[in-house]
Parts: sequence; C-alpha cells; structure tokens
Amino acid sequence: MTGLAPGPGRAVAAPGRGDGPGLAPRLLSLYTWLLILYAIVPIAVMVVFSFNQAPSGRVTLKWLGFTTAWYGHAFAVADLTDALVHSLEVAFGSMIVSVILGTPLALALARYRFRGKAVTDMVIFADIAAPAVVVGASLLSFFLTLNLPRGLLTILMAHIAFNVAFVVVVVRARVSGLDRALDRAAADLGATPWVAFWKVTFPLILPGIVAAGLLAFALSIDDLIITSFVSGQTLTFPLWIYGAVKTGIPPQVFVLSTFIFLGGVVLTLINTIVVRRNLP
Amino acid sequence: MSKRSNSGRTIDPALLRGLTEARVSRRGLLQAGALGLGMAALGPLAARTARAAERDWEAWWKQQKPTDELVFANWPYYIDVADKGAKNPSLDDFTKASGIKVKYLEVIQGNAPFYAKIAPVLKAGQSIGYDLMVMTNTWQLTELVMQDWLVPLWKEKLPNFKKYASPSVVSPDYDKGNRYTLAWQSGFTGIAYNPKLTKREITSIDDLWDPAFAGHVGMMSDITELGSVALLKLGIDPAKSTKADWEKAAKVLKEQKDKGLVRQYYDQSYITALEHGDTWISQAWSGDVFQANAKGFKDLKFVAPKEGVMLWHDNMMIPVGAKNPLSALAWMNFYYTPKTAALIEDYVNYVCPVPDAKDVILKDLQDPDVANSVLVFPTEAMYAKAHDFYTFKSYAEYQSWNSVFTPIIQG
Amino acid sequence: MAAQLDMPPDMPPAADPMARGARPDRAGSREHLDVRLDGVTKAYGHLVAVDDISLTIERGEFFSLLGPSGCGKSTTLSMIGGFAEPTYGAIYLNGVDVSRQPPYRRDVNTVFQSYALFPHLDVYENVAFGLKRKHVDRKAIERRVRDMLALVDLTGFHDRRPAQLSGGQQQRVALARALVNRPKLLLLDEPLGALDLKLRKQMQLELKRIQSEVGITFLYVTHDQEEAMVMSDRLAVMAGGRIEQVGPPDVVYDSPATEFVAGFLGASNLMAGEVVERGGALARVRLDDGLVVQVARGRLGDRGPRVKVGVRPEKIQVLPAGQPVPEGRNSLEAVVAMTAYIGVSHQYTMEGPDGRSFSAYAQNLGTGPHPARGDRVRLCWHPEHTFVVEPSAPRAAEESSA
Amino acid sequence: MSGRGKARAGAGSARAERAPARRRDRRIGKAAVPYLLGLPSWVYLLLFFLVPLASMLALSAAVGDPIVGYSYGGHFAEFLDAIGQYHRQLLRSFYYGALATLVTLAIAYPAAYWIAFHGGRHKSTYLFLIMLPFFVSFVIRTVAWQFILADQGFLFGQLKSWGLISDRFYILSTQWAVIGGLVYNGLAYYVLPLYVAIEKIDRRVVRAAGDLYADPASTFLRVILPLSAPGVFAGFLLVFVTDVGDFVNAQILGGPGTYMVGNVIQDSFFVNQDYPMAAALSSILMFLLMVAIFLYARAFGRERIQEYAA
Repeated sequence: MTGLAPGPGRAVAAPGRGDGPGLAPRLLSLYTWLLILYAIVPIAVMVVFSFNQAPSGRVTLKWLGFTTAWYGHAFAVADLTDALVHSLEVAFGSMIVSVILGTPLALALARYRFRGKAVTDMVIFADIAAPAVVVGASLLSFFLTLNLPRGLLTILMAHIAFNVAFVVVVVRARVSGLDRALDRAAADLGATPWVAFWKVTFPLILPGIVAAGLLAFALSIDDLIITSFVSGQTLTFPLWIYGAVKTGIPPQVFVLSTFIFLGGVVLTLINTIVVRRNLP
Repeated sequence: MSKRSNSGRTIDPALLRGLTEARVSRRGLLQAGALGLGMAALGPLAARTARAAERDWEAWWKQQKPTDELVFANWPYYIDVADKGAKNPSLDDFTKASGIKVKYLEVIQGNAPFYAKIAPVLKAGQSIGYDLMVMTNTWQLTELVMQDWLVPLWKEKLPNFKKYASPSVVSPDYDKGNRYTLAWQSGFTGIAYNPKLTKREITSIDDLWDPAFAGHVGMMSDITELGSVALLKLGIDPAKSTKADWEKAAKVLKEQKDKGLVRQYYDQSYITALEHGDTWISQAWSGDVFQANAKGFKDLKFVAPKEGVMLWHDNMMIPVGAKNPLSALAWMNFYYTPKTAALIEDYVNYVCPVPDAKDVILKDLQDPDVANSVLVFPTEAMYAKAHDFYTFKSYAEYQSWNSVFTPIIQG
Repeated sequence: MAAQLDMPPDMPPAADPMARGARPDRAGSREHLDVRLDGVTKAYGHLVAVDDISLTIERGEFFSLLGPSGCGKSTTLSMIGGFAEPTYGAIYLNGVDVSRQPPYRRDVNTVFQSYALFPHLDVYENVAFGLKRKHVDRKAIERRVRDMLALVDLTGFHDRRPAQLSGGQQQRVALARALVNRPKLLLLDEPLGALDLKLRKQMQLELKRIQSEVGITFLYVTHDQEEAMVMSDRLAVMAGGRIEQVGPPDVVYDSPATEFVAGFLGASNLMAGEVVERGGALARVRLDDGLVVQVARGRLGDRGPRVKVGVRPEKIQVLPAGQPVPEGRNSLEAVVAMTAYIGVSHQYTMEGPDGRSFSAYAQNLGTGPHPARGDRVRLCWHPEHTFVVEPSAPRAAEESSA
Repeated sequence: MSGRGKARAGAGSARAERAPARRRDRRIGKAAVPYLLGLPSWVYLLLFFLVPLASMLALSAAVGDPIVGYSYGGHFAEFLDAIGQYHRQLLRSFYYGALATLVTLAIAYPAAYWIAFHGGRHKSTYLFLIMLPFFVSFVIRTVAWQFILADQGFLFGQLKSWGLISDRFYILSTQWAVIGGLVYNGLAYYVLPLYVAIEKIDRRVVRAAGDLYADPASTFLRVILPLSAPGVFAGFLLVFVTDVGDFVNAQILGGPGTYMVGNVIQDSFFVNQDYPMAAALSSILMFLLMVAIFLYARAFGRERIQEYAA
C-alpha cells in the first residue's frame, strides 16, 4: 500500500521530495500503461486477424498470411449484414424512444418534489441494477404469457426498457447541475414555462441528452444477454456472432467490428474536439 | 391458422386439460391480485392450436398457389459455397431452373435450442417464417410430429425421391413412409483426433477415457450424443437401451468428468476446439472433420471406433404456417437429383442420401477422395457398425433421459 | 413618511415616531404606492420563513431589505418577483394584487445573486431575451439593447459569452438584462455578493447612479449593512422572518428600535439596567453595576422598567483618567484593553468597572498622545446620544453577537 | 433556531383560516406537472419492467410441460426444486462474481488513482485508452480472449514450442479463464467510477493528512480509500451484478465445471423449455442480488444507494 503514496501532482512539487515525480507515481504510471496494454490486446487481436488469410471463410488461430480480401468482401455474409442492420435499427430506435421517454422523467426528478419520487428512484435504480439475465428472463416470461411473437419489435421494447433508466440518470445529472435561477431569470424576463424550457433549459441540457442518447445507442448495439431472451428468430449483430462462435466466425465479423470500433473512436474524438472548441 | 372444430373428432384430452387449467389460472389471478397482468395471459400459453392432423392435407395442397420465394432454415456450413461465402451454386441452379428465389438462413445451432425457439411460436398458431427447415431424428422431431406442427408431404410432387433416394433414408423408423420428412444428410458420430497431439492412433471409444489425454478430451453437450457414446462404450445398443442402462452410462460419464478428462462439453464448437488444438481427441461428426481437412487442418483424423458409431439423419421438413410450401416441395425434388446432391455433398462431406451422386462427384467434379470415402458413400460394412439413437416414445421418457444426462454437462 | 409597519399585537405600541415610523393615511397615499405587502407570510411545512410582513415601498425609491442570512429577506424578494407564492397575505403592485401572478406576467425584473446569465447565449442575446419575449420590434430591440449596454458601460461586449466576462461585467450584464425591459420595479438579490471589495464599492456607486438615471424603484436585498446604508433611501432590517425596523439609514442607525437592530447595524455598547426616574427632559437609568446613566426623555418613551441603554462607539469620547468630564455627560472609568489603528481612526476596546467591555472610536485628527494598553481612561458621551431598547428575548442577542 | 421555528409555526397555523380558497385549484394544476412529465416513462417501465418481473414470478409458479403448455397453478415448490438442483451453479455464480469483482477492483484502483492524481493534462487520454474496449462488442472481446488463451494459440503455443510450459497446460475451459474474462469485461466499468470518485477528493485534504503526521500508507487507508468509497460502491454495483448474471464468459471461455446460473436459465428457456424452472431461478437470482446489494449498502451507509439511484 505504500506504493500508493499520494505524491505531488506534476505542477506542485511536494516539500522535501526532490524534483519530479517520486518512485511510487512512476511505478504507477508504468502500471497504468500495462493496464492500457491489457485493455487493448483483444482489440489488437481482432484487427490483426481481420487481415489474416482464412481459406475456408472462417477465422483461424494460425497466421496464414496478410490479406485485405475480407475488407473487399465486408458485406459478403448476407445474414451477418442483416444482423448488423437489425442492431443498428434497434439501437437507433431505442435511443430515440428512450430519450423521448426518459428526458421528461429526468426533469421531473431533478426539479420537482412529488409523491412517489422515492419509489420512482427505486424503480430506476432497480432497472439499472437488475442483472441482465433477470431482465431478459422476465421480459421473455411476459412475452410468453402474452403470446407476443418475439422479433425485432420485442427486442426494441426490451432495449427501451433498460435504456430509459440510463437516460433518466444521465439527463437528470445534467439538469441537477443547472442553476435553477436560470429558469427564474427566464420567467422574470417574460418567458412562459414552455418558452423558458425551449429557450433556456433545453439548449443547456442538450449535451446531457446527447450523451444519454449515445450511451443508450452503445448499450443497445452491444447488448447480447437481454436480446438473447427476447429475440425469437431475429438475430442482432452480437447474437449472430455468439451463434457463429460455435462453428467458427467468418473474418467479416472482425472486419465489421473493426469498422464499428474505428467509427466509435473517430466519433468520440470529433465529439471531444467539438466540445473543446465550444468551451472558451 | 383457422380452427376446425367441426371435424367430428372427439375432443383431444390434452386440449381439454389445457382449457381446464386455463380456467384455474383465472381463479389464481383473483387470488394473486398484484401479479395480475402477467398471468392473465397464461391462458393462451396453455391452449392448444387446432390439430393439424384434422386437415384434409391433399385438399390443402391443391389449394396452394406457386410462389417465387423460399425461406430455408439450415445449420451452418451445411451447403456448398463459392466466392468466399457469397454464392451457393446449388441454390443458384435451383433459382435458374425454377425461378424461385431462396432465402437461405443458417439459423439452426442445435435441435433443442432451435426447437425451443420455434415451439412457442408454433404453439401460438403463428408462422415461424420458414418454409423449410432441417432437423435431426431426435426427440424434437418426434415432438414436432406429435404436436402436428409439420405439413405432410405431397408425394406427387416428389418423383425424384422415389427415383434416387438411398434405401437407408426411405421410410425410416422415426418417420414411416416419409410422411413428413426427407433426409438432407446423414452422418456418423465417431471420434476425431489430432495424432500430433495424442501421439498415437485412436481406435476405441475407451480412448476418450484415457487419462493420458486429461483436460484435452472433447465431449458433446447434446445429451443424446453424449448418452449414446457412453452406452456404446458399455457395449449397449442405444436404440434398445433401458433406463438402468442410461444410469450406468451416466456413471461412466461422471467418472470421466470427475477425473478431469473432459475439456468441455461442446456444441458445434467442438470442431473449432479440435482445430485450435484445445482438444486432442473428441466426439465428432464425420463431415466436419473432412471440412476441417479441406480448409487446412490436415492433421485431424476421423475414426469409426471399434465399438461402433451413431448414425443420424438430418431431415428436411415443412413447418405449419409455411408461406411457400410448393416452393419447398420443388426444392426437395430438385435436391434429390444426382447433380444437386453431388454439388452439396462435395462440400459438406456427410453421408449422401443420393447414391448416384457418387458418379457425378467422381467424373464431373473430379473429387475421388470424397467419392470413394466410405463415410460419404458408406459400404455395408460401415452401416453394420452404425447404431440408431433411442427413439423416445413420450415426453416423460425424454425427460427421464434428460434428467439422467443433463446434470453431467451442467456440472 | 410613507413607510408603515403593522405591529404584531404582542408588541407595545410605538411611542417613538422616529424609531417606528408614522402611520400614514392609507387611502390618501394609494396612487403613490408602488409595492405593498399586506400580511405576507411564507411557510414551508412547519418552518415559517417570512412571518406576517406588511410594508410599502414608494415609487422611485431605493429600498433595501437588510438582515442576516436566513432572515427571510430573499424569500420576501422571491414572492415579490413571483418565484414563490405567499402562504398568506397579498402583494400589490400599483394597487393590483399580483400574489398569484406568475413571474412572466409581472412588470418586475430581477438581478439574481448568481446573475443567472444564460450561458449558451451571448451578451446581446441575454439582454435582448426579455424584449423578444414581449415581441418588441426587432429594430427597437437592437436600439434598446445597445443603449442599455452603453449605460452599463459594456459597449463592444455584444458577442461575448458570459463565461468570457469578469464578475463585474457579468453583474452589469445582469443589470442591463433586467433594466432593458423598463420594469416598474427592479429587484436586486445581493447582486454584489460575488465581487471583491473594491469592485463592490465601485458598483455600489454605479448602481446608485443608474438608479437615479432611470428612475426605477429598486428593491435591494443585502446582508451588508454598510452597503445598505450607502445606497438606500430607506431600509428595513429583518430578523427571523419579521421586520424589526423601517426607516432612512441615519434614523435607523442613530435610533435603533430593537436590541437586534442596534447590534446588527453598526457596533453598539449595550448595557442592561432599570429606569429609576422618568421625570423631566432627562430620564435616569441605573445600570446593573450601579452606575447611573442619563437618557433623553424622548428616547425612552414608555419602555421599562427593564431596558438596555446603548451608545455607538464613535460617540464616546476617551479622556485621560484625571481629566474633568464636561457637564451633563454620562461617564465611566475604564482600562484600555486593546488598541487598533486603522488609519482613519483609533479603535479601542476598554474594560469597564465590572469587567464589561466597551468599544470606542476616536477620529484620527493627528493630535495629542493616544491612550495605550493598560492606561486608565474616562469614557464620556452625551445623554442625547444614548438610545434605549427593550431587552429582547435571548434570540436577538444571540443573533446580534453571531 | 429550532425553538423559534416552532413558535412561529404556531403563529402561522393560527392564521390558517385566512388562506384564500381559490389558490387550491392553481396548486393542483402546478402539482400535476411532475406527474405528467413522468407519466410516459412510468407507464413504460411499469409495462416492460415491473409487470414482466411479476409475470416472471407468476411463471415460476406455473405447472405443465412443454407439450401441454403451462398454466398458473401456485406451484411454488419450483423454487425448492431450483435450489435443490442448481444450488451449485448459484453459489458458483456468486463466487465467480465476488472474486472477479475484487480482482477488478484491485487492478482498476491503482490506475484510476494514478490517472486522477497524476494524469495531469492527459487524464482524458488515459481514460479514453482504458475505455477503448467499449468500442468493441462484448462478444468479440470474449472471442478474442478465446483466441489469445487457446492451447496452441500464439501465446501458449509459443511458450509450449519453447518448452517453457508443459504441453498439457491449459487455461481455456477452466474457471480461471471465466473469471479472467469477467475481470477483463468489467475493467472499464470499474475504472470510470473509481476515477470520478478519486478525482473528486480534495488534494488539500491529502496534504493535510501528511501535515498531520500520516505516513503514505495511512494517508491512503484512512483518507483516500474512505473518500473514494462511492466509486468503489458504484463499480461494485455495475461489475458484481453483471458478473453474477453473466453466461457469455462461461459459455465461450468456460469448461465442464464452470456452468453459471445464467447458463442454466438460458438452457431452461432455450434447450429444455422448462419455463417455470427458468423463471424460478431468475427470481432467486434477483432476490439474492438484492440482498447482497442491501447488505453492502447497509455496511457502507445506506444513502449511497440513493446517490447512485439519483
């Protein structure tokens, strides 16, 4: 535990500690880099093997030679592409619906005291804390008893059900961070509550809403466990892969995942740059 | 699907049971109060759909209009492919010949899981969206038949079957007279191994119990396969086994697991484990090993152990609610030609249901390895080694098998 | 004197017109009224934040609500602004009951303590916000915003976002944003609290200047007594949700009505005693340590017999121990316990005969020797400078010492 | 202060009769706002979260078989059967979950600490790098580990060819592979809340501890660790619950003895069609996890649950 000594920040040198960071922070720095390496290794495997030869159309463990052929045939496995399209549809749909449903509740929770608030908090908490298997099993029980055929629609319903809670939490944090006086100021300057919301509150919580939406999108597109219960015969991208693992996955899986990975990274970087620019 | 209750048949007892239980559920609803909405709909879950057997199927077939579509649900890697998975020559030939477009889906990963997915939909009287699907002669097929969820085939439209089918797939025990099914492929369950890792030849099922391979023995998670191999090891014919035999088999399987011999109980992924070298020796399906050889894992060997092999049949069938049943029939008939069967066989390497395909493979496709393999075109001697699965007569019997073998894989 | 104050029934009737304010003729002054609070009370559950306040503010007046934090002054302001509804009572603007009107319908604007500038809008848009809501013609908006920004000395800052402005600039934007709407009443909720001392002094004068230029009624809330005195035409001292005293700063300072006001507004030397003689022009009060102090009869009123007498430190004259005391002054002997030189004056803390401590300020006239620590001195002050307050419940004492 | 509040509360209620009646209707209009705002998501969560949970409970008490179908029968014995048959898998899930969560915490903490206190200008870059796995599907990451850990893969295969480890050595299909997979997949979920909590700690407090003669170890144990407890708890919630209910790691990386309760629930639904068993196991899992969270929250201050609900 001595290794975790709170050393000085780079800017502030601790008295009596000499120049630069001490031994402990240096070891910790090395450790952090090792952890980052650990985090990245599977990603590297994915990217590297997307360039591997695979004579039978299945990814192999052995390095058989470099090829970009799979990138040329990225969409050749039709039902994998379909599954990806399903995933995107569900992710977009659940993102939009859960933001529309969750934002007002977040406002209510952040700004009002009302009867049932504690219960609402508990439900939101439970929705987030409930294990995915339970959420999936309960939704399947429900759909089975209702005799509702499972498919894209039930996947969408399930994804909205878990995304709403995350949207509420993220947007609520943003709303809570907002100075209530801004609302008062708007009202004071003649804005009705409706106008005040759209002219003041909404633009200010918009980054929170966008963040919540992105989180919902990410959670949805990566969900396997809950989806596996309510998907019926419809396959999403993770489900397709999960099924294909049994017989060996085609290299296209790594190719498309590399696309998704790069897309996510690039979007995040752009978002960071835009946010930095907008801040003085 | 419309309900035809005026068929003059006496009411099915199961239906009666379902209905009375549904009524209980309504009383339970009042008692349980708060659980409300969830249970209110339990009625439909229990209700039976109209029994398909009541239909006059001949009349039904005659009402069907030809369509230009076919939705085909099959297992992965079970059809010929070209162009890095972009094309299926046999299906393309079919489209060229008939004008029917095929939507080919590799959605079946196992009999039980696939059945569990479609059963609730079929039970609800809804269409599962497939016109044709392929399932093995295990309990789930029996259940499909018992539930009347399969459309009896219209033989008039299947002249090629009569003409080309191997005797081994005509009127099998599990579907007398091929009322519901036509074989897609048959296959042997034997042992695959990597001699470089086992460092010796494998000849016997006992080798799966060899402590020298501890931690590197692959077994199947399909409990029908798992139980059967243990029965063979004990010298019992699975088809004629009894509950007492099953328990004996479970005992040796448990020993095998407890000694740390078993690496994993695999579904189709057993082949990947062999390819990766995680397992050195494994229960295996014949065709998979050939396919693995073909794609570069040349070390892997398939062996029919001296105790015998299991012979199974994967069958094409039409589920009720199919939208393009005539297209399905057309494909079945098209499949039972030496040329189509050869195209597919040369790729999947299981047991071909069309013996005449051998010549096509030898001459047109120039692939003597496949054409001369006893595992693709088995000899009498090979068939003599083969055993059938136990045929379950009731759900209770299946459950009993289940309860003996499931605890082993769920450890 | 237009201010009037409803007295709680359990208080003795006001006798001192200076301290309590005269009761004006209500009907006659109606058209001059700008803001009138009538028995306004705000309760949150069992907690009463504002307790039965009645108050009238005249048109064009710079009026301050002064009190320690938690005294209810901001709540009162909120109710006038329309951000909170009174639990009981009514608020009249120009004679119209607006108690239940939402803020966006009231002809009142507010400068918030945190300024509450819209962070996503630039200075121009912030100031134009209210005018746009009133659908003022675009050209007129442009002109009025420009003029207003000139008035607060922010020409050229149109495109800045609030985060790019200094505290003082933000404060002026907030002021401009409120004033540009030409409200009948401007509410200011401790608007200078976030500024440093120098800027604050500067802004005090600036605010005063702007108020006199635009001629709008200002209702100013602050806990800073000096600020309130510098700026206000009149002020009301609040404590515990009630108004303790209303009046012009000098009157309230020189004649505090309650022990709390005496303690809160400036420093006081307060001594408990008993009225022993009410006689002629001067009454006499015997302090608890036996010393007798003379008080102008008019300042005693009918208080007593237990009272507290007080004198402001700057009214006390510090004489060397032996020196004779001028005729008619109250005086006592003390020892210098601490001295502090703050440039404009010397401040002393003395210890009286019974250990009571006194403070006294002596203007720095640059003459004579100054008493040092340990010196014996004589303190004296004029009876006219002695004020008398009812000894209040312990709470007021607590607060004044806090 | 409190005494005064009470006194004046009396005065306030004495004037109660002065309250104008017309205020009431306006109040109701205003009071409806939060309910109207919350209504859509409430209805949704009721329908697709709470009612399903109830119907899961109902289903766990159903009787029947896959052929006849199931109907509600108050057959609560299913819970006993579930525990009787699958207590090993339940216990194993909690054991794996607890162990994986602890390991995740242990390896995430030093990095979160270093980034928060010494990350300097590049804090967000470090975090971003650790978060990179988020951009790759969970299944793919797990599959990649299957690749890495394969007996003859590029890691162990190489070691074996150099003779550094025995040919028999393997990690895949063992519980260590499963726990390792859980740890990897939970890592980013733990670093983030820990970082947020540690970042919030006032550096001056840390310096004050040093000033008051705390050596680095006790500064960490007595000041930093307690102050980062909210992050530890948030991460625990995210990671532990996810780990206990997981079946993917056990499926892809596990072996014959690593079946977790999630796998059993999956099998019961999708292989055996034993819906009541699946529902009963899910209900038991939910109950046990709620108890675990409650006990944790009890031990470390109850308000924290609300904090993270908020």
